Amino acid sequence: MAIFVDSDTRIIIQGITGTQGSYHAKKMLEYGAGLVGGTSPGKGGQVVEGVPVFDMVAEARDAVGAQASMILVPAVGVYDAGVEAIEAGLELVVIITEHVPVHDAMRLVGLAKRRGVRLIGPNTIGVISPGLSKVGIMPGYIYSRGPVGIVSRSGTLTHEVSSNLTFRGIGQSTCVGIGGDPIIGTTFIDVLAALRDDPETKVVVLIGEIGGAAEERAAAYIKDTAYPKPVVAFIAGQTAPPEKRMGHAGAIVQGSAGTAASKIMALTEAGVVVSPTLDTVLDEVKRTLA
Amino acid sequence: MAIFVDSDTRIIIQGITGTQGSYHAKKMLEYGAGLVGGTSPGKGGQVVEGVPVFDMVAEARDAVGAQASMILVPAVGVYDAGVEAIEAGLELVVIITEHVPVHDAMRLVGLAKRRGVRLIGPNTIGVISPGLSKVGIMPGYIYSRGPVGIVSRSGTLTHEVSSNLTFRGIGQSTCVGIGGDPIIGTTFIDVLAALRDDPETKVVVLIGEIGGAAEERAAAYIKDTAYPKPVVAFIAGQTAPPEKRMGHAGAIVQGSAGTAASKIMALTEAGVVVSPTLDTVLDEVKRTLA
Amino acid sequence: MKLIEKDGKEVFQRFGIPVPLGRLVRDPEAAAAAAAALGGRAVVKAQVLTGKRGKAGAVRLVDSAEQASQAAAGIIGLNLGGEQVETILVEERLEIARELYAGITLDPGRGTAVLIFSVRGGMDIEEVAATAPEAVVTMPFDEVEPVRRHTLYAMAKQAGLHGSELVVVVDVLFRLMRVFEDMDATTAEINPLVITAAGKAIAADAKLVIDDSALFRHKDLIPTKTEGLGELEKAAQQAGVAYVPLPGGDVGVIAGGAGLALATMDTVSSMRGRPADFLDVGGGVSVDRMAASMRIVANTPGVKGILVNVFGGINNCELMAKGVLKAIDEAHIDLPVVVKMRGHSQEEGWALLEAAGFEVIKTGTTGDAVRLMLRKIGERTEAHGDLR
Amino acid sequence: MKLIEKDGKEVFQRFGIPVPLGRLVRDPEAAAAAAAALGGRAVVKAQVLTGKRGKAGAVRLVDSAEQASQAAAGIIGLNLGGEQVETILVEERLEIARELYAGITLDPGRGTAVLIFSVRGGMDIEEVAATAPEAVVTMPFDEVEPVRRHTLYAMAKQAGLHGSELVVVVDVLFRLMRVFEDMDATTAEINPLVITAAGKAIAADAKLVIDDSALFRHKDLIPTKTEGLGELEKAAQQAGVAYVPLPGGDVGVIAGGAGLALATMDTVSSMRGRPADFLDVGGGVSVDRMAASMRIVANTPGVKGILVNVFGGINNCELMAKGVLKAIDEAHIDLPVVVKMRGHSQEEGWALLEAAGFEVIKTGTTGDAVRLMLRKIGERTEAHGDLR
Repeated sequence: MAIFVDSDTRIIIQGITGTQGSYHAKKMLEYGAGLVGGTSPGKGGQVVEGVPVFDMVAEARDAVGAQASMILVPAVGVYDAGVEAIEAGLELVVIITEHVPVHDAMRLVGLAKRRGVRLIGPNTIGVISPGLSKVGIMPGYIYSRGPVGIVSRSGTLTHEVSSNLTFRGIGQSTCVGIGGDPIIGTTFIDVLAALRDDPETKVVVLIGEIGGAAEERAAAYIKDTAYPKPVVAFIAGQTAPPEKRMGHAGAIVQGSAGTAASKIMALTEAGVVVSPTLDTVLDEVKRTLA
Repeated sequence: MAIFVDSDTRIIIQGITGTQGSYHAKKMLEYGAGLVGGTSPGKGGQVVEGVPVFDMVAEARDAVGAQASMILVPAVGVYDAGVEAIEAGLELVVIITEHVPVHDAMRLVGLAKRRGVRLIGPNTIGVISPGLSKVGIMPGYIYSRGPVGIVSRSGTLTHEVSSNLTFRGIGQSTCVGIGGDPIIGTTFIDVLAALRDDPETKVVVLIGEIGGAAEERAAAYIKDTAYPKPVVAFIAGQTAPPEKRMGHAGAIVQGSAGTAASKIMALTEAGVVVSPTLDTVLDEVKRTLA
Repeated sequence: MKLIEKDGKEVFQRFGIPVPLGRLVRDPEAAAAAAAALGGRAVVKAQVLTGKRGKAGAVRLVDSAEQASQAAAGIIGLNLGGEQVETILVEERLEIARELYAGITLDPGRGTAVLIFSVRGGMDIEEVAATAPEAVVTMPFDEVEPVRRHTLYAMAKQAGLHGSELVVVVDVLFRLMRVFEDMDATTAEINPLVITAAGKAIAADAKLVIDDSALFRHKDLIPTKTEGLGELEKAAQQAGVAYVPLPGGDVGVIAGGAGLALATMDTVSSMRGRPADFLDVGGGVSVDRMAASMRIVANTPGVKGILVNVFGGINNCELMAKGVLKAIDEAHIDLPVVVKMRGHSQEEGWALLEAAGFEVIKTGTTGDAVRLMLRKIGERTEAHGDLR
Repeated sequence: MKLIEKDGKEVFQRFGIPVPLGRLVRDPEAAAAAAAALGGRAVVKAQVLTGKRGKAGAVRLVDSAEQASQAAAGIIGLNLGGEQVETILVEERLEIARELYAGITLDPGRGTAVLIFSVRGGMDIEEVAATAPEAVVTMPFDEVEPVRRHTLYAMAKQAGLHGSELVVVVDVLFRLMRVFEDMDATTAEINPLVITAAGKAIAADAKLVIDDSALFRHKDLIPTKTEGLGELEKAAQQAGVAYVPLPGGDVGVIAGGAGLALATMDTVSSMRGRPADFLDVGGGVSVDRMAASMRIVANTPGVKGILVNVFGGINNCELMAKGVLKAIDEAHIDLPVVVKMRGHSQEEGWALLEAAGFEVIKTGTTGDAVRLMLRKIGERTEAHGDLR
């Protein structure tokens, strides 16, 4: 079992003819992911790494049964690509691209919600169910199959924790980079909810960082739902200097949240084991699994 | 019986505190129409001609059960007023105002369609079911109750034909000014369809004019549905010089339609009695009723 | 408001639609200089609002500054469908690989706008639409929901585009949709939309018409040329009434509502009279607007009498009567005047007119009013028989 | 990108939001002239991007040109939260009847934006929100569907407005929504939104922050002032990497990803080291970008060693290794360097680094890498003990 993506998922890459697109097409195929095609307007009829290229997502959906898309187009084109994937009725849309205008992200999140599409990102490494499939750009071989579900705002911290676990013989069920931007399609809570119902996931690692209130909201969810699985958390930026803020509106939305202290306190109160350092996450996971 | 509006219809005027708004509030009340209030943002709590003024349509809907609205605000405010009426869930929205930007009209027509709201206008005298009620600015006493349904692009031609009928003892069931603009909410066909099912209407007078293809479409509808009631038509502008056109797009949409000859031929082929002059409309109606 | 090609292209350019390099000029010398700046090879095009240019020789290809000067001399001053050519556009000549058509206009039948596209662009698009409708694809839209780029891709593919042409053309279509919506256009048309030998899509022509009712949202739009108006037409524009003089007529018509104005003209014609104008006073008529209308019609060449055919609906009979009397009084209008008037405040209006000695048609038809008018003109003409 | 008050107000004005008359000046003489033009009665306000102004005396009311000159002299050169005051705004003083609050910002919890409004504006709106939340109304929206004017009426009424105030305030809210959407703002705030004695709504302050990722859509926006950057920060901006120097540190940190950079810094601190910077190389790293990052960190004051902690995900280990080596080679970086690297093209990256004699952390943790870095710095410091 896994969440969001498994070996049956039929995947396309939007932007497959670009440098990043063709590179990751190769990597996904090497990993055994179900990459069935890609899109690039005006390039319909071409072939990249053995899979067909279409002008439009709807064509890929009809011709090769695309269910999930990984968007690897430049930031300026993400909005159009995202709308196209959502309106073509795909089930999963993962936006890897960073520096997507936040208003574009917000409109995409709004559209995906109305259509019931699982949107992940933007600014994410994507999602991997190790050994089964991935809709993401993570190097597959530092991930391995096992009982740990991982959710993280940071892509490279996901690599770090997963690879450390892998090298110590502990595998992962599904790892989800939710993305580092303020407006994202899938939140900590969405992933926690999905992992809760995944029988293979025995423990959840939640990797947060300073800024925003996403970790506080996750803590409230864990507390309010009496989350049934152990959660190990790590918050990056505990020693970072505080950020300067402008305007009151953000402060009103966010309240006192945002600092590492606030997040750690909220998570601890919710019964989450908060690891003081990155490396001790491994020990906490081991202990929890034991 | 009547269509669109009858003595039970609970009506408000949007823009009731303006010169036109308050004047026509008085006229509607004198006529016995069910005017139950009006709106004017910032004027909530005032009273005009004995009926309450609200800031918002939704308040009027909740407080006095508004079902229909007559919009008498300046052209620049028609879009907001129309959206408000449509989104408040009124059943009938009549836009009297002329010179409404056509893109605003188009968006309002689109919204009304999606919501199933009967939108009449813009640039119309409105609708009157003589003796019962009116959501319009027509002088009531030149209309009278009877068997003739009237639908017209021209407000004053509606006055002309109705008053001529009235002065000769022939009354009207419902008279609808659909408005003189290119994009309107209710078309000839919509009114023809409603009048078909109105048992009181024995004959329909259709008043068109040169330009556009609305009369040709009405003719096609009458022909295709084997319209069961006699229709008498008049086309204004038979002797007008042809209009200059710019661009091909309009020509493609419109084809050869637009001239009086085209309209008269289409209507005649559909079995409609086309009156050669305005005055002979009366004779044709009389003959048809006899 | 219609824009000349160059003004339309400047709007297109502001929205990112590629257009050829070009310059507006008003004399042969400037045309030569403009062509020289383009390397001599250029197109010289009359900039008119209404007239047809192609067959009239008002679009010419030139290969040198000298030829451009000659072409300009030949075009400036031409009369195209009644419009004098004053301004010409000297423009880069494109290496044309294909000519497509793209246009957006209103579709009253659907109550929407419609995007029309064809890979068979050029001069004969109306004929293509009539004879090979399958070569023309259309997409209605109403701006309630945004039209997506992928929808345009689907449409352009359906029209037969593919490859890099698909991409450059869809980008132009997307931007043309923005022009249409953001500029309150009633028509936004590119014919031909040229695909160059280098594979670029460039708007080789521009037809842009802005909704007059929405001009208040586009105050920064300063057209190079607007429709030439006579003195009376300018006065009408200022007064806010719709007015068209009709050469050869003698019955002045003032009506409330375009339909009634047309029908009144028709009635005049049907009784063998000749209408001298179309004048619709519009809604919300003031005393001054009515008076201005009277003055305009009284000054229309050939007018021998004025027929006022109005209703008190959105208007008020009392105010309109006052306006009629004000004009007669102040402008010393010495013409027979017939007023047919009923509706709101009719009693007050009738009383004023009758007190001033005018005959009012109260319950009679437009036919009755026209008959009376023609009789009065006839009487006056007979009385002044010597003036014939 | 944060805008100073005056730049924000100019954007507001462009969208039809009323703002006070005012002029930017840079010296007391110009301030006096500006105040004189306003009749002497004015407000003199420091124009800074970050610092708090009120309590620091950087906003002053004056009644004459002379007082304006004095106030300007007192404000120019003030240090507000690390930021030097260089520019001041001399502005019309409003006759204030009420102070309201209106702000729009992102609401990450909902994945939307949120409009926040209160009739209790002024300095203490955060306290109002904390202590009297019922006095603050909020409305989330995501721009998929347009927010209607009538929705804003309902919201403003709920907040306690009525009568003509309702109309003028909703008009400002509606326009502020347009500013937020059309300008790609992440924050658009008016505090206070003043209702004048004459009943007008005027934006007495402006806080406007534009999304850096969307600046490509706003190339015509030329801010008067941007955040002051040091030489290294400018180099970082040019290279396209996120960089913050941390005074007092000695461990240079280069990481791929903000989270990993933060965690690396934390790990350094947890082992009693002191990070000298935060540097996130971002995605799609080229050889040159990596080399620039190395140079920036090597030149950061106090740095005694550089720890590179990266993954081949969106990036490529081989390219990153080349960048590290290029910088060491070309910029003659003579500092201990530890690279922890794995992921795409790791074998190639490792080989390059090892061939150049560098120790690479392949499967170890960030903790392992930091431990090695600190040990190397310690060794080097001991060896150069005389330099202490």
